[in-house]
Amino acid sequence: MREFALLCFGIARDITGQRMLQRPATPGLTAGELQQTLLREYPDFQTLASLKLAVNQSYATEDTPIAAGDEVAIIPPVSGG
Amino acid sequence: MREFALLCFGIARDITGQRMLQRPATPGLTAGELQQTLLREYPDFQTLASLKLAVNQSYATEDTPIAAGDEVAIIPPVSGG
Amino acid sequence: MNQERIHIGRHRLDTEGLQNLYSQPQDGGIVAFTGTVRNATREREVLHLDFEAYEPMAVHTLEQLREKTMRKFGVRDVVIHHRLGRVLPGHAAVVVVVFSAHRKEAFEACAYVMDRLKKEVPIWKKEAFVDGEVWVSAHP
Amino acid sequence: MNQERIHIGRHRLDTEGLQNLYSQPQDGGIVAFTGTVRNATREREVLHLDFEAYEPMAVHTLEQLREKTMRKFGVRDVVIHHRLGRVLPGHAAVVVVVFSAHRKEAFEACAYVMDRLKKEVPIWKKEAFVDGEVWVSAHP
Repeated sequence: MREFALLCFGIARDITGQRMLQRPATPGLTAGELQQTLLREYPDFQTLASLKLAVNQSYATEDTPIAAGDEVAIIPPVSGG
Repeated sequence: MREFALLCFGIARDITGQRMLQRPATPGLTAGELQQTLLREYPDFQTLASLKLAVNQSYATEDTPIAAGDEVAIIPPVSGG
Repeated sequence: MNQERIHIGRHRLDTEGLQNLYSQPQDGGIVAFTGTVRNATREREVLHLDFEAYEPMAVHTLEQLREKTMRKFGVRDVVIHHRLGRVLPGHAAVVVVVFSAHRKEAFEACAYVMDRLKKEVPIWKKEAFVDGEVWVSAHP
Repeated sequence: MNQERIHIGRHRLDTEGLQNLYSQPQDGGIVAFTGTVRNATREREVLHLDFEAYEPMAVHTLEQLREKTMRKFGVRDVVIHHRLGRVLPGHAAVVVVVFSAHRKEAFEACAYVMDRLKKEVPIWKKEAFVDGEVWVSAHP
């Protein structure tokens, strides 16, 4: 099965222990489903003030599809400035 | 009779033709009365967007008394900045 | 650069110098307003501005405005420098710098200083065009 | 100083340099926000901040924010520079400069950029104290 890259920034990198994960691109996968999976696999994500995903460098909604070769990123609460 | 100094700034200097006038400090003179006198003597003041007086470097009200030796200033519309 | 917190004078203004001089490590945000002379007013070319002030009263009024602003918005420090004399287009006529722990108050305080300065402080400017001069805001 | 209008990187920030580089004679007001690292958070001493970004997305998000701000407030130009890596207390982490014919819009636009930047742009900071480190805002 083909894969997509999952980038981990800020506290997400501490929680997963990785800068980048390769994950299987299951057919019909959406950002909403991936988010639910991550919350189950890494319960520490449930303690964050918010959790978003970006797909190909844009914020995703629940329905945003994820396909093989996509660049997906875990966006914990941002704190620039 | 003793006098007070009347400073003229900005367009007030153009209207009176002077940087400073010496005016008689008539007994009981107020800023309101001086303002009326100036509007009569120099009708061009009536064309301004506003006209204020300062007595001893503070904005005056109608009732502010003016005495001999005071420093009075004509304050046409300010436009700093 | 003049190093007073309130200053009116003929020297060129230096926003960055004031920021560096007065910033403190407890500040989180610095908002600096630089008012520059525009090269046109209602599409008429401006050659230069001439500023004059009732200097002692203007300094006094600015000092009161500075203190009121610090109290009203809870900002740590406020610096206000205004230029006098001839100022050419593109050059700064006024600089207001506000130092604060928090940015919202810094923005509000800086905007407030400019609003009040333009209404209260005895400073006047005359705009010079190719075909004449005008005391700004004098007439309705 | 990096001369792009939108930049994220490790070099020191230069508010004045950006102001001078991008100001135009038709501007009447320049509002510059400089966000500096405070030496304390809730009375705990801060040793330094470490900034990281999802760089391509952060640049892209800032470019969109710049364009939206210029449209929304009618300001002439907006410059946003953000530092990455380690930044010590007293040093600037972010600079936003807004150039405009009129000051009210410049203040509003500059405050708007900072509000949106703090909510939307994928940049993160970790605060280092004597006894540990914290990702800022991560937890409720």
